[in-house]
Amino acid sequence: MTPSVLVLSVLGLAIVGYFLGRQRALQAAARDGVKLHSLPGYYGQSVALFTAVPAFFLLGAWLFLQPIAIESSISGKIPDSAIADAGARSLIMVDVRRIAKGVSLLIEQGDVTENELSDMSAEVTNVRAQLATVGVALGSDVSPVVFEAAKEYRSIELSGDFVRNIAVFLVALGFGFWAWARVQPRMRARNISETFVLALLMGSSMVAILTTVGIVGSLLFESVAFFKLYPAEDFFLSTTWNPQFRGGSDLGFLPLLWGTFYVSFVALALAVPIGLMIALYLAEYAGTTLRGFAKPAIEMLAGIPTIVYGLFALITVGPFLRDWIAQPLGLGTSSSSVMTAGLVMGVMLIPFISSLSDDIINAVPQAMRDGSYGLGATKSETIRRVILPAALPGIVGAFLLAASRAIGETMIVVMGAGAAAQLGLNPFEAMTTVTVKIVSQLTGDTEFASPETLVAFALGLTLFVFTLCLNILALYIVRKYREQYE
Amino acid sequence: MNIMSEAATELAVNAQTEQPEIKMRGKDVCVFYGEKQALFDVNLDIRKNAVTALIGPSGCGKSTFLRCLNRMNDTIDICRVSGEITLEDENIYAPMIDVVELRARVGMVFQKPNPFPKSIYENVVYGPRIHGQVRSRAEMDEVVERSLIKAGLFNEVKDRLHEAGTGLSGGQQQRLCIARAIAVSPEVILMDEPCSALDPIATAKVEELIDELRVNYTIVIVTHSMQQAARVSQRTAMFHLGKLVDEGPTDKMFTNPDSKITQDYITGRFG
Amino acid sequence: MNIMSEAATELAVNAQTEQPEIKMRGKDVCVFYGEKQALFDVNLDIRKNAVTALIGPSGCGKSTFLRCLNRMNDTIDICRVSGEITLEDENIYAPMIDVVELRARVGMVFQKPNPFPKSIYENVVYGPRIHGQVRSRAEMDEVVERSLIKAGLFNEVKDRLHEAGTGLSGGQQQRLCIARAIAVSPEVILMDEPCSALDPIATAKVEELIDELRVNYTIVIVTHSMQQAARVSQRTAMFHLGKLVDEGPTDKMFTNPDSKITQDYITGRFG
Amino acid sequence: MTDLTAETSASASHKQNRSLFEVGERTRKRHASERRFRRLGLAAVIFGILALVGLMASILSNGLSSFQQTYVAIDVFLDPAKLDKNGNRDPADIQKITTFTINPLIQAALKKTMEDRGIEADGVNAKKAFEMISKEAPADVRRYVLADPGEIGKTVSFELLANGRIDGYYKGRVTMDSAALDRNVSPEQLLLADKLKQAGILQSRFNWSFLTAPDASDTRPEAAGLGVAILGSAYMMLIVLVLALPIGVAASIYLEEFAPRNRWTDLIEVNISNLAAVPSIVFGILGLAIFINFVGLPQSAPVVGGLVLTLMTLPTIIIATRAALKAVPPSIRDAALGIGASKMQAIFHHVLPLAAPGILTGTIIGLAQALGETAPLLLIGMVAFVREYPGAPPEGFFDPASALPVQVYNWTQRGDPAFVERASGAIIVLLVFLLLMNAIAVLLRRRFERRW
Amino acid sequence: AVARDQIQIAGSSTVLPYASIVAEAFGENTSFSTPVVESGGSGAGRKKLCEGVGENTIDIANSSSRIKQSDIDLCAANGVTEIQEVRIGYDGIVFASDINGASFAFTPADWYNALAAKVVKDGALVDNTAKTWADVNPDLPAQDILAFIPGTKHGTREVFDVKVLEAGCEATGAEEAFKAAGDEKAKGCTALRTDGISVDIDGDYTETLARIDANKNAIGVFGLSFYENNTDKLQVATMSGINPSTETIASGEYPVSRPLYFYVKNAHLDVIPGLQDYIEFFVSDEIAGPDGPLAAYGLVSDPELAKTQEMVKNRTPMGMLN
Ligand SMILES: Nc1ncnc2c1ncn2[C@@H]1O[C@H](COP(=O)(O)OP(=O)(O)OP(=O)(O)O)[C@@H](O)[C@H]1O
Ligand SMILES: Nc1ncnc2c1ncn2[C@@H]1O[C@H](COP(=O)(O)OP(=O)(O)OP(=O)(O)O)[C@@H](O)[C@H]1O
Ligand SMILES: [Mg+2]
Ligand SMILES: [Mg+2]
Repeated sequence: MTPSVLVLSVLGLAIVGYFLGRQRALQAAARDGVKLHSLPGYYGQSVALFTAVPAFFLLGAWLFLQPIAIESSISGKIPDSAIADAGARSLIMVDVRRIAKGVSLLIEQGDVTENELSDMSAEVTNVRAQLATVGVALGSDVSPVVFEAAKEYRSIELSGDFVRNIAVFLVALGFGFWAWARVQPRMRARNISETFVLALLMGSSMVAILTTVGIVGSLLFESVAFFKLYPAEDFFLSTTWNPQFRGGSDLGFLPLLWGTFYVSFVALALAVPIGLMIALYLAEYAGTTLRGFAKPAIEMLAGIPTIVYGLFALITVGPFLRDWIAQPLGLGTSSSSVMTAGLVMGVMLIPFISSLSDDIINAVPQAMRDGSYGLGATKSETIRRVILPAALPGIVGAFLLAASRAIGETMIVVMGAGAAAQLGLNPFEAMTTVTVKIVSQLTGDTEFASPETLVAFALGLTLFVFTLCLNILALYIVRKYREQYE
Repeated sequence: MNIMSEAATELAVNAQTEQPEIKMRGKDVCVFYGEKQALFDVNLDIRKNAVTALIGPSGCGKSTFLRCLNRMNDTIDICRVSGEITLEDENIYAPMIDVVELRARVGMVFQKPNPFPKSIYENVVYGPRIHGQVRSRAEMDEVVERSLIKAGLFNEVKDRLHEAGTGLSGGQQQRLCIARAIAVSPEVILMDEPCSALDPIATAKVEELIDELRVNYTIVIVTHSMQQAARVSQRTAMFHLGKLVDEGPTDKMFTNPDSKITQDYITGRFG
Repeated sequence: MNIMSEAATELAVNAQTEQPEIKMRGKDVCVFYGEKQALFDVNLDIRKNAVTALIGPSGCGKSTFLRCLNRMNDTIDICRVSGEITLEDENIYAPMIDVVELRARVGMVFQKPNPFPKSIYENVVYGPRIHGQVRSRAEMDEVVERSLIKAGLFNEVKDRLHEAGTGLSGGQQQRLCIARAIAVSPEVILMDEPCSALDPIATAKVEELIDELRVNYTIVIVTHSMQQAARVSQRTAMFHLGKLVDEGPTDKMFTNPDSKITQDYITGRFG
Repeated sequence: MTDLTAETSASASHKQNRSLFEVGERTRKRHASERRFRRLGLAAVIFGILALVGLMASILSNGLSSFQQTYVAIDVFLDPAKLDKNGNRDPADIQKITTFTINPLIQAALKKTMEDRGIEADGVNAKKAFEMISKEAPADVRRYVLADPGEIGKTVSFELLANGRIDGYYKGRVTMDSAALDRNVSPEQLLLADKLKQAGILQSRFNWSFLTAPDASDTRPEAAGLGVAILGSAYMMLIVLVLALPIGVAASIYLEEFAPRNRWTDLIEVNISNLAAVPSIVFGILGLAIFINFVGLPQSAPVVGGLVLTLMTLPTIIIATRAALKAVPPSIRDAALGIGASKMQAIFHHVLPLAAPGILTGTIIGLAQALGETAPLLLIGMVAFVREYPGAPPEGFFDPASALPVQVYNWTQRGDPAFVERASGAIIVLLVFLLLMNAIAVLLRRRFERRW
Repeated sequence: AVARDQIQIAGSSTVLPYASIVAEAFGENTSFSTPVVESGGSGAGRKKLCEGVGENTIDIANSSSRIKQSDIDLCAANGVTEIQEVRIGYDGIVFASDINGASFAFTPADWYNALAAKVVKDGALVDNTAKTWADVNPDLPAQDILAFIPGTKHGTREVFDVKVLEAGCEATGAEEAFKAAGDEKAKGCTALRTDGISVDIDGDYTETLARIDANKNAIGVFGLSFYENNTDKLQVATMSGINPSTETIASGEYPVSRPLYFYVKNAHLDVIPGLQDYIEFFVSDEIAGPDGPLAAYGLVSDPELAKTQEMVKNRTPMGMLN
């Protein structure tokens, strides 16, 4: 019985438990003439939960621990001599597992019977070829020791699985029966199942934490490898970014960070005022028709794939800025520039600012407006002097979300700002950002284990820490200024 | 407190014997919220330098009438006003009227204290600043001090003028709102249940303040508390179901009202 | 209306002469919101099948006490309650008490009518359904009809039971909320200023209803209106600054209260 | 009236009054600034809408033509001598015929058709004329033959794709001038195409296969379609919806309604908003490390893409859902609690339905973001050339597939300019997807809102 | 689980077009599924190849440069011991400008003198100040220098560095000057000026083309096949007098080209259906030969294709890197 079948059967048991529990509660209530504490369904649920949850826990733990246990026992039996020539012990174990799996497949498909298997030995049979027929790839031919280990692995696993199935069933039945037997009208069945739901909700909120752990974990390992190859102080303090194919690269983080800031700054300098004006206009001035049409229309801007913006920057905005602004002013002849990427990205960010701010502005209590109008202020005075300050913490939140997007954006920067990492002030020069370099170093043609590729992980991690600090700061700001009204 | 309210009544009696000067006047005021009519032909004179109390059961249109007096109802889209309301004989609903200036002359204090989320100083100076009544720092300081003194708040907050207005207690906040209204030197101050969110001690303070302000300003106050109306007002108007049912000197209204409804309401038969 | 409230007073007098049965009892109840103490050692008995009115100036702790009676205060994180409150001699703050069951027995009606945004039918049937009191469609129909009749709303809404409860007028909504509370057959109904958002006519209807409900339920009502307290309640408790200052039969409280504070409050010296 | 005003103002005690009808200089300025502010706001709104219109116009003008395609209608003789040398119609043998074998058949067919219709091909030899037909054509014929070997020996009419350059000629992408410089097409070929068109052999019609066909290699832009990408995107969106929505809502409920306010929940909160700021490629790195290398899920599979995009959209959904939950008036919770509902019941029965519109909005924003994302897919192998349709779910979730943004990304990188048009067409499809999702959300929201 | 029925290929985006042409033809002409060809870069492709043996790892890595020892080590550490190296042909790298602009005939020295940070002037290394191509070489048009060269992520850049810049460095004598100045490996040869005259393109050739469209006087670096698809927009420059074409590159006359490879994991050969057929199909004369579709698309056919075919047939794993 495979784990999935096992899961399904436990689920089946749980469903049966549900109906039995429900029925028992109803019967007991009728017999004793007492009122049920909870709705009958909750009694069913509690029985079902007790049937399934402990069993699943056991199964999960078993699935996790059994391979570890078998592995250590088998691996101890493989003589060192078998390992010396074939690489590390763990590699051998990978082969053992794979062969065991393949053998099971062979038997499943009827190519080999159990008896034939016990007679089979690696010297006589070409195990590798035979396994290939069922789609199991092996790196090399199978040595007898390994094959024997695999057979043993398989047999231990089979018996382990057998015991597991029995145990899981027993646990399901046992707990289920216990819960069923416990069912009586005064039992707080609802509380039991709600506690379980609460645990589920709590678990869901843990996904965010796990994701973070996963991200840090998957970045950290390669980052460490990077810092072994490349000095950290050069990475953090050097002002040149110049990867080379044959090593000796300069991988300074600063120009990228500067580019990130510069481009984001330009983008936000466009998006924040325009987005805010849109929000104010829609919230305070616009009639319902305009609002009903303009709000979703502007939100569409956020849904257009960024590659479209990128092409727009590359083909239209870049040359326009160069021909009409940069060249006449003598600021350069580059069509890809911080300005190009920033402006186009700004357009993309408008809805982030406008939509969120709109909600926040609407949430400013009417009393604030009344207070101001009552003093004879005009609408714009009220907006500028009362509503905006009151909505500021929320707007900071919107700003931060937009800033996050700006920092994380790739396509627009690649096509709009170019790929040149440099520290400069001229907004009409090409620059690049951290995210762009993460993508390009990761998908480049350099060898993977070189600092030129691994730097992507270090960049990702650094950026992660950076945005984390930004967010903590934001939380602090919002906390500090929140609840001024209410 | 008793002494004070008695004094007020006395003053009111005096005021009545003089030639009454009319500050604002409502003529056949009807108000509609969309389809629904909230006020029916209200005719009411507001006397200068007196406190006029609007009383009546919930939903009878007190707030609606009050908000007509400085056109705060304009902010409600569906609200339409017909009839005429004059401030010193100028119709405030005339098309050429500038609402902004109207509201500078007819200030308002609301039920829930609503200080701006700014410092106390900024709260007070806000009105004068937008109306260009203050220019220099010194002028501002002066306006702030004067208004807070008038509102009886200065001593309590003089050391923390630059702290947030929202950090004050409810009663202080309401007095700050009054100071804010006073700061633009209005002629009329409208108050919509200014004490209903306050505790008794704060209420007493605000009532005292209203009595003092009467000397310089014309005050219209909406209240649910008959007691409060009796304590602070010289004239009382009784609304019921959108109609003005009775109006007159407060002491007469509370002792010998003309209409049966007023009598029933005051003696607690309903409301 | 007058006749009704007089009848109520008469009944109350009768009730007093009998041996009073205590439904709920507060013993040394103290409530803290974080650091701030909102109630100080309140000892109050709630009599069965009577209407108890809680009066007092704003912020004195009426709502706080009321919400202690069915542990609605549990929803406020910072709120701590000490002392003992019993329902039929069981301490409702005992650790093993199931709040949900308590609230089924002690229902609540709020200041602002808050029907669920569902049909009238769904509104009423929700409580019985989650408590497993109804199973069949017929039972549900019956509960809905019975509750709405008791709440005096049935005739007005019987043709539109499946329309939104939020589409009713304020007074109807409040009566719907009462019907909703009645539907689970509670023993005690708590009402926090149930009429303060209603117009006089709706208020009269609700008051009438409260008087009728007294026969089957124990009712505790918070009100700001002395008149209302006088009209509907048999017993009145006066709170001031978090303390219970006076308690007794309503007619005595309104004619000859023990404490000076009550007298001042009732005669409108403050509040 | 002015007289009266003068009189009253004279009697005013503390200041002189102006008539309300005289508007002061300062007030006039304030009104002017009011108007300016208002206009500025309107201008901002118009700017936003214009930006949208501009982007839409450029996408549509570039991409709409990809829904038209030029075809060549010819009768091909399925020569048994070439297709079935043994003459026994053995499927195993026929399986061995290659497109290289079929090429001459089509070439001959074209030549014959032209001769029959009396079309002169000045300066275009048979081979050059054959080049005007897509390289996809022999594959079409081969598929036809394999599907029905009985047809061998008959003459069958085929509608074959025209070459991308010829197609481009009728879409204005290729001109006589550019053809003169172009190594892949000559002006003579274009002239011939005109003649064929006149004869009705060449025809343009709506291009269904753009929506259904799989991707094609760089040499046949005219055959490239979005079938696999649409399936892949649909599968991924399904996974994202099924996972991100419940997890996101559950997490939000916990954080908003149950979690105590302490350092731990602060940490979760900061974490969530920080995850919203993590560049999407980092999620790709995570997906590769966890789902492929650690869990052992297959490469290029929608299931992995869906999981990665789920993690990516979760923060958006959680942030929006929390805001929606916060906006539900507390009186509703009180009402439910007041009649003895448990907190869980109050939330699931009353709060959640009321928050549904807000949750939907957040979900749609999240899905839109996920739908348009390429970078994370790069690392898990979905930015790929995939020609086989994934199977039906659930197994299909584990088959290789690409996605709409991936197709856009791939096509913009290819050498043949015909792919630019395809990429814009793919963007249109993507936007239609988005609009569809939005429309569904609007409909659902209506349903929920009606219950207010 | 039964083995997946599609071959999985990953790696270089330069090889991707060729691989997808072959994959398409393979799927069309056999009963096997069409292989899945991922792009994502040579480095990532080789890393994926070396991730281990098994179904959820790829079978073939495309690469625009030779595998590195570090990759082989990684493979070995993960149990991937046998890898075949298949050279599929050569990729020509051409220099092209807008079709309506001036024509160019370059030498590596011109490029070096135009783009290098330091050039030799009168025997001394000085900062590069050339503004126009005529400043570099009087025979070239007096057009402002603006070059779009592949970014450092691209394998093409390596070829550009070696075959053009370093060649030019040597030709102009700058290499000696660097060595004389203590730069042992003459790393200065590949240091480019940073004043915006040389622009790195991290994107692909379409981006370079779009940039030339926007900057009509610029010169871009392209792959031969890309150029051949866009002859109506681009004109190609000669290098050292040789016009780039599949013939001149195959014969070795045109200097700037590089071999393209793919690497096959032998352990998967009999496991993944069609894998062996696919690689044989790939290197067959019909496909990779001078008249095959790959050559038609611009891949320069490998003159030693027969050797490769032999090797593929024998499944000869690659030996040590030399
Ligand atoms: N914005 C509005 N839209 C629609 N109807 C309104 C609005 N404001 C008030 N009304 C209606 O107008 C009538 C009068 O309301 P108003 O607020 O003036 O009463 P009120 O006497 O101030 O009552 P309260 O004592 O409760 O404040 C009521 O029936 C009310 O429902
Ligand atoms: N959630 C809360 N957090 C903190 N303090 C509270 C909270 N609710 C009430 N209080 C405080 O507890 C005290 C008593 O409040 P309560 O609401 O019980 O008064 P009340 O008598 O009902 O007043 P009102 O007549 O205005 O309803 C007040 O000082 C109030 O500020
Ligand atoms: Mg009011
Ligand atoms: Mg209260």
